[in-house]
Amino acid sequence: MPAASLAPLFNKVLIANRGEIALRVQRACRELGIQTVMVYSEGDSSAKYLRLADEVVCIGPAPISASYLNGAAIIAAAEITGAQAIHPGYGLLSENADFAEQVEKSGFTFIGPSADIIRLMGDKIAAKTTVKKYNLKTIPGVEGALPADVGEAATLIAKIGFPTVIKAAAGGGGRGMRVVHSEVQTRNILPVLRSEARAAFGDDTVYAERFLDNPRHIEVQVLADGKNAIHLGTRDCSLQRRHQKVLEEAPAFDVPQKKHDAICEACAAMCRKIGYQGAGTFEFLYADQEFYFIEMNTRVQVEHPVSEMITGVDIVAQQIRIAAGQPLAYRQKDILFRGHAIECRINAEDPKTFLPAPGRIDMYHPPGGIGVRVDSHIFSGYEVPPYYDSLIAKLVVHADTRAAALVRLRSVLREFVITGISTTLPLHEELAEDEVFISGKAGIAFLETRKQ
Amino acid sequence: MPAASLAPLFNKVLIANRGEIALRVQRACRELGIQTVMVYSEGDSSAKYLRLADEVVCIGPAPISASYLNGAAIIAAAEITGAQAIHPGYGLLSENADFAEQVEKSGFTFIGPSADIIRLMGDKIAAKTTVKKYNLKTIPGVEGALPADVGEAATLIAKIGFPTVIKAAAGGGGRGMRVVHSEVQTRNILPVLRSEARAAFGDDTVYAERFLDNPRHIEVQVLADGKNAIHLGTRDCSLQRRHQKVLEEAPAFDVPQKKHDAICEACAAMCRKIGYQGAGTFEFLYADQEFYFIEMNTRVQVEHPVSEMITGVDIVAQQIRIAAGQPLAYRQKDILFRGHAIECRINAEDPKTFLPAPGRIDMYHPPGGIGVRVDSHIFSGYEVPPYYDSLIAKLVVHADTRAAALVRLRSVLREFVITGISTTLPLHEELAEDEVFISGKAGIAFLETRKQ
Amino acid sequence: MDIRKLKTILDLFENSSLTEIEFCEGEERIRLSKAQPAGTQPAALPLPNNPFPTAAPTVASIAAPIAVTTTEEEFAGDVVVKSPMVGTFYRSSSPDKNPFVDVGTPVKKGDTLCIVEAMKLMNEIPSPVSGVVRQVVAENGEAVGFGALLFVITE
Amino acid sequence: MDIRKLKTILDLFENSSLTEIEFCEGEERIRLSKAQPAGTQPAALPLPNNPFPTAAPTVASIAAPIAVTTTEEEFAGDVVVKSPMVGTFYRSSSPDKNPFVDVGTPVKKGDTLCIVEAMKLMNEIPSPVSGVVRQVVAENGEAVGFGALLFVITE
Repeated sequence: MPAASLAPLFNKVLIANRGEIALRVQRACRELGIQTVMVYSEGDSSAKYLRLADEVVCIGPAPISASYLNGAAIIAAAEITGAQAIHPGYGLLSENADFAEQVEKSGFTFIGPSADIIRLMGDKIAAKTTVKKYNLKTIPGVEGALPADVGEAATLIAKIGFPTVIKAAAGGGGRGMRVVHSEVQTRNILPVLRSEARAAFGDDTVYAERFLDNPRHIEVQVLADGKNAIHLGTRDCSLQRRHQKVLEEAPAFDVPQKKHDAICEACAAMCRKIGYQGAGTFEFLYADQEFYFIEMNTRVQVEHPVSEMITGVDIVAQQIRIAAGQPLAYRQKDILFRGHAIECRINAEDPKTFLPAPGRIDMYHPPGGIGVRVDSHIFSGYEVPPYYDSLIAKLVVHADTRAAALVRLRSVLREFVITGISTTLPLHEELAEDEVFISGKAGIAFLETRKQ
Repeated sequence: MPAASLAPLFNKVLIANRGEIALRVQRACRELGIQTVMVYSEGDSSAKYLRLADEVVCIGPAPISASYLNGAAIIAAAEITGAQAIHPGYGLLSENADFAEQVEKSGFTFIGPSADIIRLMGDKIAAKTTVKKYNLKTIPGVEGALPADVGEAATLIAKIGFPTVIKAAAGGGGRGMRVVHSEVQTRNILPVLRSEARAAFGDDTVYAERFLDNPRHIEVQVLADGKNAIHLGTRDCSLQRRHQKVLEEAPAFDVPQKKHDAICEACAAMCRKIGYQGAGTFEFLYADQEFYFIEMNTRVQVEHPVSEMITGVDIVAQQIRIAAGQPLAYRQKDILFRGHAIECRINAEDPKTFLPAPGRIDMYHPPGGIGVRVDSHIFSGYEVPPYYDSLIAKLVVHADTRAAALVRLRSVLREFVITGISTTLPLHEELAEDEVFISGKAGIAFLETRKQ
Repeated sequence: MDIRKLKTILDLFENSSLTEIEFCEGEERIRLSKAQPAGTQPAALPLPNNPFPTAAPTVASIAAPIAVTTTEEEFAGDVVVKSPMVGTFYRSSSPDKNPFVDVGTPVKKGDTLCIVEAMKLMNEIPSPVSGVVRQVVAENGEAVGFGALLFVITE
Repeated sequence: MDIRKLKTILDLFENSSLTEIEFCEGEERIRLSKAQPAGTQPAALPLPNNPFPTAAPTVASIAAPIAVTTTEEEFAGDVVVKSPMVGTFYRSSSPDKNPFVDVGTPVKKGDTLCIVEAMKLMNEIPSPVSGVVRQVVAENGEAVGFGALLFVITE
C-alpha cells in the first residue's frame, strides 16, 4: 500500500457507546494507534473497558435518555477531550441523522455515512424508492404511502393480493403492523392501525406490501469509501425473537451461488453510485430464491464478526480508516471467502421467558481453542446493570463448512461458563441441536413458533 | 468428499497427556464425534478438562515417572475403558518409540507415525543421514560419529573449519555440547565431553558440525497419510530460552519466497518417499538464506496453532483422521495461506528469573475479539501443580501482516489477566516492544543475550 | 444404579458447592443436598475487581474518573456541588474578572458559583443552598464530566 | 437393595459432608440425613469448582473418579487398601473359584485379597496388615484406576 498517499488517521476518537461494542471499537482504535475517549453513564462506572481507555468522561446518570442518547453531552465530551471523531457503535445514536449532523457541525467527524444518507435510509418508504432505482427488488406493494381514503387504499391493496401486511411508516421492530387477508378486513383494520400509529408515533402514515410467509432474513455487508465499494458477502439472521436477532451466520446457506453473488454485487454497485461512505448493511427477506429489500442499516451491526471471520477483514478498523478519508484497503478481488461462521448472542436473560436477568456474574469463563472468537465486556465479578440492552457476550465459531461450524458450536457451548445470572446459553445449546435450524431452512418465524 | 469411502473414525480415544494439549486433543475428538478417555495423575485431579471428558482414569501419583510416563498404566487404562487409539500429545511419551510399539502390540492405534520412524528420527545422527538422501542440507560436519582417537577426530573437525560444535549423540536440549574454536581446543575438550556424556547419558558417542552464529530456528509443518503429504508452511521459533521456545510465528518472516517454498516442498516430498504418516515437523537452522536440517519431531508441537491460524487446517483433527486410516483431506493446492500468526507461551514462571511459580490462580480473564485465540486449561481458582511443565496458556494472534499481528499482540496483551501467580506475560509485553524482535532479525541467541 | 456410579455422583457433588442435586434414571431417582454454611455470605469474597487496573493501568485525564466514590456522606453535614453536565469549568465570567466565589465566600441559594461551558454555551451553575464555600475542588479551565465534584459548601 | 450396597451408601454418606441423601431404586426409596456438625469447614466453598460440572456434567465411568477424597483418616482406625495400578478388579483367581476374602474374613499380612489384571498380567494384591475384612468396596470385574478404594480392613 502506498502509505505516503493515505490521509492521516485520527489522533483521538470518542466512542459513544457502551458494552461489548464499546470494547470492540476501542480495540480497533488501539490497533490503529488511535487514542480513545470512552463516555459512560453512572450506571456503567464499573465497566472494565473504561480502564483500558486513554480517557473517560461521565456523561450522565444511568438512563440512556440522560446519557448515551444525550447528544449534547457526548459532543461536549468530545470538545473537552479534543477528540477528532466520534464512533457511534450500533443502536443508541448510531442512526440518528440529527446527531450525525450536529457532530459534523461541531467540527468533529462522525464515523459513518453522511447525515443525508442516514436520513434517507431511516425513512423506510424513501429507502425503498431509492433502492428500486438501483435494481434492488422490494416486496410487491402499494407505491408510496397509502391514500387517506379507506376505500381507495383497500382497492390498491387488493391489487397486490393477499396476505398483505400494513405497516406504520414510523413503526418498526414489530410495532405498528398488521397482516390482512381480505379487502373487507383491510377496510376494518386500516382506521384502527392509523389511529394507533398516530398515538404511538405521532404519524399515521401507513404503507402496504405483500406478506411473505416465513421468509429468511438475509443481509449483505458492504464497505464503501465514497467512490469505491465492496461487499463482504451475506449473513443469514433468520433466527429472531420479537425482531431481535438471536443467532447469525455467514455466508447465507443454501442460496444458489449466482443469486448470492448477484445480490451482493448489486448492493456494492448501489453504494458506488450514491457515494456511500462507511460500513452498511442491506437487509432482505429471502423467499422462493428472491431477495426483497427491507431496509438498510447505515452503521456497524451486532453480527459483523461473522463476516469478519469468513473474510479476514476488520470491519470496524475499515470504518475508521474510511471516515479519516482513506480509500478502501481492499478491492473486491482481494476478498477471499473462507468457511462458515456462526454467532450466538448471549443475553442476560432467562432462556425460557426472555425476561432480563441483570445481576452479579460470579464466574465468567469463555471457551477457547481453534475457530473460536468471543466478543464480550463482562468478567467474573461484573454486575450487569439493569438499565441497558441485555447482550453480554457474542460467541463466534468458524470452520471449513456450515456442518463443521455447527459441530464446533455444540462442542464450545459446553465449555462456556457464566454463573450468577441467567443467560441465553441454554437456548443456544438447544438451537445447536435443533433439526430445523440445522437443516438451514429456518425462516424468521421459526424461533417464535418452535416447540420447546 | 466421498464420505462413503472413508475409513470409520475411532469410537473412543485415550488422551495420554495433560494440561492445555490434553484439552486441545479432547476438543478435536469432541468435534469428530469421538468419545474421550482422559488419564490423569493424582496431581491433576482438579483439572477441569477431566469434567469435560467422557471417561477419566487415574493412572498414578503426581510424579510423571509414575503416571504420565507410565506406559503400562496408560495402556491398562485403554484396556479397561475400551479405547481404540491413544493420542500422546507432545512431550512425555509422544516420541517414545518403545511406547508406540507397545501400544500397537497391545492392539491399540498409536496416533502418530510408526515406531520405526519415531526411532529413526529420534537418533540424531541417523535422522541426518536419512534426510540427506532426500535433498535436505544438514550443517557441514564430520560424517557420522567422531572416531574414538582424539587426534583423528580433531583432524576431521579441522577440515570442516571453526567454530565447530561438538555434541553428544544422546544429549539434547543444550546438554552435552561444546563450541570449539581451534584444533588444540578440540583435542582438550573432546575427552572431557566424552566422559561427561558417558556419565550423563551412558553413551559417549559424539559428533561435530559447523557452529552457526545466531541463526534463526525455522521449521516446516507437514501432514502425511502414508502416501501423500502436504506442508502447512513454516514457523519461526527463534525466540528460545535454554532451548525452550518462548514465542513462535508463522510464516517465517523475511525468507525469499522461492527458498521458502522449496524447503517446504522438499519436506513434503521426503514424507511421501518414506511413507510418513501423521503430523510432523522438520526443524532447521536458517542462516545466510540457507536451511540446515537439525531434527524432526514426529508429533504435534506446542506451536501448531500458528500454522492452523494461517491455513485454517485443524492439525490435531487431521492427525486423528490419518491414524484412523483416512487419506489426507487436503491437497497442497487446497492450502491457502492467509496472514501472519504469533503465539506467546504463557508460563507460570517469574518473568525475570524464570523460576517456576506454581500456585492458585485467583483470576483468569483471557482477551477476546478479532484475530485472537487462546488455548488454555486454566481457570479462575485453578491450582497450578508444582510437578509439571509450567506452560499454562498459549495466546495466539492473527492478522493480515506481521506488522498488524504485532500491533494486535501488543493490544491484546494489555487485556490478558492472570493473577495470583507470576506468569511470563510481562516478558511477552517486553518482547512485543523489542526492536530486534520487531525487525524480524532475532536469532536463536537473541533471547539469552538481550539486555533487559 | 450401581454403586460406582453413585459414588462418582457423590464425589462430583462433594467437590462442588451445590447444595442440592436430584438425579433420576429410569425408575431410579437420587436427591442429594448439603447444608449451606451458616453466615458465610461469599458475595464480596473473590471480588476480582482489582486485577484489571493492574493489567492495564491508565490514568483518566478527566476530572470525573471511573467510579466517582465521593458521595455526600463523605462530607457529612456539608453540601457538595457536582457538575450537572460535561464541559469546561470556569471560576469567573471572563479571564480578567474575579472568581464568582472563593473559599470562605458566603453564598445565598441561587448565587452563581461558576460556569460550565459546553458546546459554546456558558452555563452558570447556581448554589443549591445558602452557606459558606468550604472548598473549591475543580480547577479553573479544567474539563469536567457529569457528576464531577466542583464545590463543597457548609450551610 | 442388598445390605452391602446399603452399607456402602451409608459409609459413603458418613464420610461425606452431605447432610441429606434420598435414594430410590424401583420401588425402594432411602432418605438419609445428618445434623450438620457445628463448625464444619466448608472446604469447597470459595473454590469455583462448581460452575464447570454444571456447564458440562459428565459421569466418569471409572471407579477412581476425579478427586478421590477417601483418605486413611476417614476410616479412623481401619486400614484402606487402594489399587496400586490401573486394571480390572477380580475377587477370585478364576470365575469358578471362591473369592479370596469376604466381609468378615480374617486375613494375615501378605494374604492375597484380590487380583488386578493389567496388560494381561494378573497382579495379586496382598493385604498390607493382619486383621478382618470390614468392607469390600470394589465390585468383581470392575475397572479400577490408580488409588481406587478396594477394601477396608480392621486390624
